[in-house]
Amino acid sequence: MAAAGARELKDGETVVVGIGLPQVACFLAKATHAPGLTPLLEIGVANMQPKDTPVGLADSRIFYRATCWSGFLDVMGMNLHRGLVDTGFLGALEVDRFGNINTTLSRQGGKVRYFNGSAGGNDVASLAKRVIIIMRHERRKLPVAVSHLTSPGFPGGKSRAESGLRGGGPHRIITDKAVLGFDGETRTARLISVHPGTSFEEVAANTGFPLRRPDDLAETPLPSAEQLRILREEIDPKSVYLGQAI
Amino acid sequence: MAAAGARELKDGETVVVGIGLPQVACFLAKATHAPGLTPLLEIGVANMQPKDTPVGLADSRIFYRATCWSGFLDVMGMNLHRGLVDTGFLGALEVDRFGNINTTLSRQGGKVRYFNGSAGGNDVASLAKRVIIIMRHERRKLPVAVSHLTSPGFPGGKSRAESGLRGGGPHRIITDKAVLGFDGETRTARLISVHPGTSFEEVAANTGFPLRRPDDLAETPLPSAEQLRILREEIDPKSVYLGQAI
Amino acid sequence: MAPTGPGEAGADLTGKIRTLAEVVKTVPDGAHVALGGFAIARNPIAVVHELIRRNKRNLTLSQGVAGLDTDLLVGAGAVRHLIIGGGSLDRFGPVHCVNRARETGSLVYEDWTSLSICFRYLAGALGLSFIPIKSLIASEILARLEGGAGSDQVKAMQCPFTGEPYVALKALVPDICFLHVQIADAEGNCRILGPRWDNEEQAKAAKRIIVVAEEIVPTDEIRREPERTIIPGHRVEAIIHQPFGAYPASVFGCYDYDANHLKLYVEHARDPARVFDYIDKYILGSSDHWAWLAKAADMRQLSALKAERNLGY
Amino acid sequence: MAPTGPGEAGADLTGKIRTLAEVVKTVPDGAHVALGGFAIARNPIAVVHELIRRNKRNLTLSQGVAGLDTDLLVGAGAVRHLIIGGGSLDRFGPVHCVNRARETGSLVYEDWTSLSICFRYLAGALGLSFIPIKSLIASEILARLEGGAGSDQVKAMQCPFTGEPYVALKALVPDICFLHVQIADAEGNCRILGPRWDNEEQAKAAKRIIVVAEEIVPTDEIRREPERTIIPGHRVEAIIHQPFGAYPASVFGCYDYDANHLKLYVEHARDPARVFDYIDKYILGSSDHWAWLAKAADMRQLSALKAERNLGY
Repeated sequence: MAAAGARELKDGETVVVGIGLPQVACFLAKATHAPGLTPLLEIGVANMQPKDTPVGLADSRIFYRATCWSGFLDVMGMNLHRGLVDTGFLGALEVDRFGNINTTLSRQGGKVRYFNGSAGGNDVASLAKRVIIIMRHERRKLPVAVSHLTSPGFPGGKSRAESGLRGGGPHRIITDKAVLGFDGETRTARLISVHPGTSFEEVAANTGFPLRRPDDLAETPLPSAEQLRILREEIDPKSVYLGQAI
Repeated sequence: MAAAGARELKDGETVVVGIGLPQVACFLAKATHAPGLTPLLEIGVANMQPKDTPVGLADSRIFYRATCWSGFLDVMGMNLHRGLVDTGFLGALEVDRFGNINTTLSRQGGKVRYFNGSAGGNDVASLAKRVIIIMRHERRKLPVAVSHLTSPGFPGGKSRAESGLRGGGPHRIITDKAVLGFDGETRTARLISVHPGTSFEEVAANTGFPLRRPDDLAETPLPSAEQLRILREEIDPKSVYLGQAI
Repeated sequence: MAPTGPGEAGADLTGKIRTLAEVVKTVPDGAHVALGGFAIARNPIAVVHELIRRNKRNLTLSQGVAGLDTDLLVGAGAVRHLIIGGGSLDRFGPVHCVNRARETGSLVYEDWTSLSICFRYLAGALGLSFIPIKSLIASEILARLEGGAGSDQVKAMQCPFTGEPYVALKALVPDICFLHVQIADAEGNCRILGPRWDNEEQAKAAKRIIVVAEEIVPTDEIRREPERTIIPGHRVEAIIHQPFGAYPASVFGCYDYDANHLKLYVEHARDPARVFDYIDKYILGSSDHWAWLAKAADMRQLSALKAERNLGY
Repeated sequence: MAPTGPGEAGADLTGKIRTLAEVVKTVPDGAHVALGGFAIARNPIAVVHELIRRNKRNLTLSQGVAGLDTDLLVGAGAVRHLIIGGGSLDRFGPVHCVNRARETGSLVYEDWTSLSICFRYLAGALGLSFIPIKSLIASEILARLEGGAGSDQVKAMQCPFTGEPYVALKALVPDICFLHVQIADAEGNCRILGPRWDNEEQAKAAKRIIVVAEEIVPTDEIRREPERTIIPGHRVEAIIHQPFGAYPASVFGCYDYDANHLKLYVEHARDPARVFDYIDKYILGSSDHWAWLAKAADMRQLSALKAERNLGY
């Protein structure tokens, strides 16, 4: 997942990351093909060099040795809202076929359970040039329609412009089983590649919305030995984020 | 003029000052009855302790030893536009009977000459709770109507609310001959006091708009010996701003 | 021109340094309180505890990303109306009390986003009654605000020049902002070390700013680097000097969060019955913040949390 | 997690450090250029001289309070459209070239106010196509904008919530901002010492940011106090290292203005014929900024202007 995420980032880009795999993907890209990448944290951080094991966005370990400490207004206002963020990484409770994201609540048998809500999620989804969603691949987490549309992908299958949205919307969903993109016309999620060791059938069976088998279904490239080394030795030596899901 | 200006300021107030007499008036008040006064400069300065002889707002001498260096957005946005500035001092090329200020141009026989324009002047006039104008008393500088309405007093004699203006508008015109205020109903300038050594007749003859002799015409109090000492020894030992016009 | 003005020696010449108890007494029930914390960082915990001790009720509470501070106040039943962009205790868990209150409908809530809350504070700080934004559009967040407690706070609008669609947000103007900072002087000039999230806009939007500072420095020190002053003193009503005032949350450059105590809190917070055990024991059972610190941790534990000079945590 | 990323040694790993000539070549005639100076402080004089040497034409120029930088460019005939909030050379005099150009109608001009220009940059920086303001109302400034070159930049509007009258301002988005700062690193991270007027909003509103720095420091130094970074490096296209780059204007903490040279400039600027003598002799007659410094002042004079450590001027 981290390697697949890193692969989507080009050198020189500006990227809003969160804690965990997005951060790992970003630093993997920065340590390999994209040294000029600028990672931003929504709280007001640019170009940090995280240390030890941060527990979240507010942990001093994640904003260690940044080159700028500012605030929401700089990072989310003067970068994201200004249209200058190339890629925003987001996690999700649920993502539906149009790339709409739910981070607010779950419904189980009429009972509503609340979660963290948007924080900067809706802002990133609304405003970044492209959004990459990183999440575990489970049928209930990839429904036809989200229980609560916290952060817009292509709501109602409409174009971003038609919805009045500024950013480019969802670009990839990267899971522990596959990489999905979005169809330019129907704006529904489509399979791009399945990870080694899984299959189209397994991915489709674990996806709540219908997936077509593409004619050119690819296998997600494995991380290179050098990528693995960097991940294991430099970025996440304690295997806090990676587990098996590199 | 400095003493008359200082007299208008209450302890604890927030005051936007400019270079010259406004600054002198403010520091005289701060050194005497209003130690808790906060002087602000529009460029982004709070509570400075000017040193030597600044040549203008951008001179490092005027913002020496401030307690905050920020920018327009803080001082003019988050103080003035927010409605938190008690008093704004302004100078003027011309001020008319409604307290409208011209700092943009003069017309002499059909020929237009341009001056500095507004800078923060219109912002202060539009937004401060009250405005004090400090200027030399000359007939041509106090016309019935300004040649160019740069900064609004009570345009057309209308109330500030009727004009859609937020701040309270002009409160005093302090000149080297007199102190003027504004009539609550007609919103025209009226004489409050004449300085010692001049007279109603002299003031009226040197004012371009009509002035009534008030029933209770007062003489402007002289600066106290202590005020004079502070002005001459501490605030302006080189007599740069004061000349004869204390 | 000779220096004038008070505060040279760092003495409290402006009379703004107050105790926690003095300040919290002046918070009326029903006030709109804004808290400067983010998740588990720089939360004004000392203030929150005292608000709970004084049994404040019916507060409106706003915050960009609700953290330990808000979760405690909601858990204690002090909040009637919640206005937040999100909520988290980072990896220690969700804001259980906040989430439960939303589930049971025990308070009125408005869910926003971090940037829309920041823009609303920015508008308040600038004295604008509204500000446009391109977030929220086509989301259920907006639909719920329009159909609920935020119905008079959002409105679809178009740019008068380009016709581009925006959501107009109403300015957010808290009655009181409680801001926890590392450094302040007796006049209230504040430095914030590390990222500042929406602290500047939030504080300057509020009618009253109350600062809790880890350290009070002489005004002379402030005058040496005035670029670092984020909140100028004339905006600040009162300064409370409270070392470890955000404990068990972290304050960059001063001390780290206390992972053990946060785990203990979350264990209590996830259970509606046990929240009150926590509040009773640790908050109501402590007469003030010093007593709370003595109860929650000993000097050895607090010393272990002290920030390393080079790391800042 | 181990540190990653370039720029540790202050070496130009990002390739952003350029010469004045390289950068100014990339400014197209007709571009909208924003200058970061205020009156006679932190004006990007080195850039302005090079723009004049390269005979740039038809520029649109915006600035909060026009100073020496803008007066020179207007005097040289490089500007077609001027967008300013005011203008001054402090006590050295008015901006003679700017005022004369307005009098003779030799350029298109929009007169605004300091705050309205700042709000317009703020809107540009935030990606808002407009922003409301309570300045300008009921003034001839507004009437002239509405009836002149600013007619599509202002519009009366009401708050969608309160009905309060505002003037809507169109965002100002310069093509290039030239910002003079005291300290930058090779990645473009900038510190500004002293007051910042509208520098942050102006620079961040621009499509391209070019920084002229008195001093280049290692990125390690920037990482020691990241709170002081006003413009983050990823926004900056190029950094020009030019000591005394604002001379004869002042740069707080580095050097004072040169009163003698400013008087000499104003004597020339007040006379339309003599402006060109000044430009010919000092600007066109110098191959670059070092040559200009050698012509205008000797080392003894420049040393006399050097800021005293404690005063900053």
